[in-house]
Amino acid sequence: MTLALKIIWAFISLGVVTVWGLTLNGIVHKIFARVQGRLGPPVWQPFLDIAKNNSIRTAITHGIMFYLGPVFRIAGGIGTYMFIPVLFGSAHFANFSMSGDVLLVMYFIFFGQLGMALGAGEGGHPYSAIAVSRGLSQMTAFEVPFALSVISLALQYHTLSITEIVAAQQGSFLNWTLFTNPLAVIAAMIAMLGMNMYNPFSLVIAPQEIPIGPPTEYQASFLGLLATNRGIFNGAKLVLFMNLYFGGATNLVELIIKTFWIYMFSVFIGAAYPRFRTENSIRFFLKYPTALGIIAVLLFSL
Amino acid sequence: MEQLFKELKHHFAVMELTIKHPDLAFLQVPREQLVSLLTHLRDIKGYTHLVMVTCIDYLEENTFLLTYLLHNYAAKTDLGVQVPLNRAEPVMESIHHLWEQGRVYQRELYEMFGIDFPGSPDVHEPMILEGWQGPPPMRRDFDTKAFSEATYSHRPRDHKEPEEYMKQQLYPED
Amino acid sequence: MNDNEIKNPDLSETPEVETKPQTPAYTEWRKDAKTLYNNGLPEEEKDWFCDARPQKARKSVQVIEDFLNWARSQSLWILAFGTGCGAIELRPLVTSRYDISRLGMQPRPTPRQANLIMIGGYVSIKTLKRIVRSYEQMQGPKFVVAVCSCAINGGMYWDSYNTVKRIDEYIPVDVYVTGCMPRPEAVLAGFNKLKELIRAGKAEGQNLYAEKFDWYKENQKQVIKDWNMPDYNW
Amino acid sequence: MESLYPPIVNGKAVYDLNSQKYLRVWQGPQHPGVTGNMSLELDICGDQVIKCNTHVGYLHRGFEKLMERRRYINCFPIVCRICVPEPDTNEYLFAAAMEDLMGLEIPEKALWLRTLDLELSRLASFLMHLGGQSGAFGMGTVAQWTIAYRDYVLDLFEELSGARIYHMYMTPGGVRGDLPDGWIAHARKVLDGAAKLLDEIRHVMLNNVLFKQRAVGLGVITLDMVDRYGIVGPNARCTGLKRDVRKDQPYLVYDQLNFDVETETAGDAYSRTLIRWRETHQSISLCHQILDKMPKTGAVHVTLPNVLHLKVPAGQTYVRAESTRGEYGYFMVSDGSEYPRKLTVRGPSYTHAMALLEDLLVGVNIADVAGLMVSLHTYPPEIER
Repeated sequence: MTLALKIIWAFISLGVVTVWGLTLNGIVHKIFARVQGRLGPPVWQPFLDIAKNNSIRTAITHGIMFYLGPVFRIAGGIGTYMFIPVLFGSAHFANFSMSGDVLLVMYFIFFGQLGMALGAGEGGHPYSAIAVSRGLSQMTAFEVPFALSVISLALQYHTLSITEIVAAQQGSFLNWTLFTNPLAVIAAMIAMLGMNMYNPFSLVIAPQEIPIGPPTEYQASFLGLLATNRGIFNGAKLVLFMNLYFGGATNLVELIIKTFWIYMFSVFIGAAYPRFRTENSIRFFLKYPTALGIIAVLLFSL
Repeated sequence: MEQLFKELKHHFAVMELTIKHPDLAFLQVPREQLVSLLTHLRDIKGYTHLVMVTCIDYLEENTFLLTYLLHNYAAKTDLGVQVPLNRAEPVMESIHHLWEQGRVYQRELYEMFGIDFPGSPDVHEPMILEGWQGPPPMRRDFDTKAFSEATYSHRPRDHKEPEEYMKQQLYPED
Repeated sequence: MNDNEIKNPDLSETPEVETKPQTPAYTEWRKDAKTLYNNGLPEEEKDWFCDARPQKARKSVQVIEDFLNWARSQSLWILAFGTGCGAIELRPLVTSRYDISRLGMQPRPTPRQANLIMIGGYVSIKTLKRIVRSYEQMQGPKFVVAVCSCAINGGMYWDSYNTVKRIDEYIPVDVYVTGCMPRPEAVLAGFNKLKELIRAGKAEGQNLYAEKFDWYKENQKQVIKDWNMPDYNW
Repeated sequence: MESLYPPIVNGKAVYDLNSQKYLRVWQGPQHPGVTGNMSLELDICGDQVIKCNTHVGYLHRGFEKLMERRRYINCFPIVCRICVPEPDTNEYLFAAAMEDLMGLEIPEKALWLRTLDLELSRLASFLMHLGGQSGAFGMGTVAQWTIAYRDYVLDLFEELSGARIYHMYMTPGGVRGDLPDGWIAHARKVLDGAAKLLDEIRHVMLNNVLFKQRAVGLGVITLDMVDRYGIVGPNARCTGLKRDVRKDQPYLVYDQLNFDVETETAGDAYSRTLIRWRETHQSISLCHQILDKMPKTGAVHVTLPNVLHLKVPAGQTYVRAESTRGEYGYFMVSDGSEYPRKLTVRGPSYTHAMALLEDLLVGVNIADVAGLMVSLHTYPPEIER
């Protein structure tokens, strides 16, 4: 397949995952509302919000970095997604997975948040500054178990390429990493709780404490861009986790089902818990999930 | 109450005692002796709870009647200590060292009645009103109706005075 | 060394004369008001704020504008600012019985992202100042719903010395909801009415504020005595 | 190396804001973590508060001035506006102060109905507070449940008095009307549902690990602070003191009902929440008792003369009642005319939110400011009136 076709198909799959990620956000709002006994917003509410945010007439900027913050964020999201094979065995939905591996993807996961931090810092709002410090410290905390579990996977499958990791899990569902390397999966799933920033790890956008964190100063099309990226980034994360731990997907239906349930794992926890304090959250991440990750690494390095 | 009043008479020049209920009485004291009396009541007589501090404006007698209401949790009695102040130069000793919330009450009293409490922490800071120009609003000689009509623009309405109208509707006889 | 320094004061420095920013009456500087004169601000703060006056927003093609209006009406974000008694009904509004998230509305904690400010009841002078600031910080087409009769004509505080009697002299109001308190159903009806106005393109409070900016400022400065904020804090 | 935090000189932190180490943030008036319309001016170092100033007055309407130029019966509709979430206490206290000055004896059934109304309003206010307490720690679910359930209690008020929020039910000389038909059955259903909801709250909120982790040891009120700051109500009871106006100076029919004062000894936010959770149960049981023991028939109010020209004999009095926040008092002075001479409202939030909060917040992590402030259960409208 020529490079031009690859690029075209990559953008098609990007559109697919954007729509699916935004729909997931709508479903999540619906689920939260149902847990709280409400009817909840319609599932397509995220799309309406994006349309509204782009229809705002005036926009305030605080400088170059303020502009570039959302750009970096969405660049991180797209970059994360571009190097993940979406469907195993499909030449169309393979993105550029042949040229990148897990480490590149993890770098991109960092990248977006760092760019966001810079932009929010230039926003000049004190709550943004506090939230940036919270978010970065928490991110460094939950990256530790995630990296450990990825290392354990690399030791297990003797590779870092996502495609080969997925290929190694094919056959029966007993070949999934979930069953072959459960400790690493548990550590990574707990790290994903921190990534998704639902309770109890919603330190960054804590409405009652620092409303509402980094995007405090962002409005209009900036916010629209951030909301779009939320869809892309969620989708990319879920596809990555599905590929690494849950045996990948061979068709879109399987992808939708698996990513949905992976996401619900953090949503159901978020609906029933209050919020951590920053130091408690960091301690939590550095305690149990890190220990599990280390054990997982040791198991496969022996 | 009478017993307490007799004991107080030995030390302080307390003026007349008015007993409203068995557990609620008011007495007046000259402003020089107020703080010592409050300290005495708080430390010895067990009136440890400062319920509130308020001021009654007797415009015709040209006095502020500053009222400190104390509560005794043991005997479950209230005692209101009232101090007549001259309306011309209302200055009172501060009690913020006896009760922490005294400074809050004193801030409000300075703002609402213009009673000064020298020594009370940030008593001159504006607490409730912001950018208030004009007399202290809670004084009797401040006419809030005239002030609001002069300051704010009211939405016009049909000129049927509700009070007169309801009177005719309800009590046509008087 | 030290006592020398203490003995002879350095005559090189001239004593600094404190120049407090004089605040002229609004009408004086209003005539040549290409840019705003942010009076009342300390000198070092004046360059923190831009001096641009609010401009009337340009409209695009009618068809696109209709679609955008529909989108705006479908996701109204309320500024979570309980200005008075009416705020007590904002909480039931987001809970299960009258669930405004069905209508795509949600409370936002920051004025930057909010489109709708709900004036709940009476507005004291101190609150009016914050309302003006919040309203001017809101972006885009912004809408105001004034709930309770106190915001309409003073209500039962018609003779109070600290509450403004009609809020529409200080910020443009789109929809009023009468009553004290209005039931949540009434507030919901007001929100639906606002949606109709937005879809019809009639809720242009932002442009009205930009047009009659001088008049609004004059009214605001008549009641807000200590004006220690920029005149238009976008 | 020198410490990050500023030196403490006789109780006050000495620091310079212009040195880039400290930050001044405003919480409120437009802030979802601040209860009502008030604002906190916080100086923070890192994420720890080193100084707090409370700013109130955003809701000032000058009630005490307005009442001086209104007749007694015209004062009556505006007193309930003083405290929005719990207006019945104001209504009762205003009526009680008038009756105390006039020497009115109100009929037996009116006493019971007033007690019922007060307890129901306590229930509604407590439900709102529990929701706010959980929401302040980020658990929006319990907040949604309780505030949604509060609406059913408001329905009872609506059937009883015709208004949801401001039910001018307790007029001077009794109450406005008797219970409507079928109200008691409806009320019992709502109360049972509230009891069920409280059990769910215990499982989800009070036994939650993270909630305990954040609330335990937060904002400890010690025993010696109680009298110094004039702390009343649950904030005083959480230090172990048995202080409840309903027991100390029983008003209405509280001496005929059986309940005991809930106390804790820890003095932190968690014990305050526990006390309020138990008192919500207590209000439910009290409502049941009242519905059982209440006389079925009888007059509910005495007929006053022409209320527009009602003259109250000269004198001054102070009446108090136990609201959800503690002792709530009215000090009324009459000079024998148709207008009250002076009427001062003693709101319990007054000292809690001004003097106490400013001192409790020092040294608190900025993440806990909202939780601590809510745990004191302050309502700004009754601070500035």
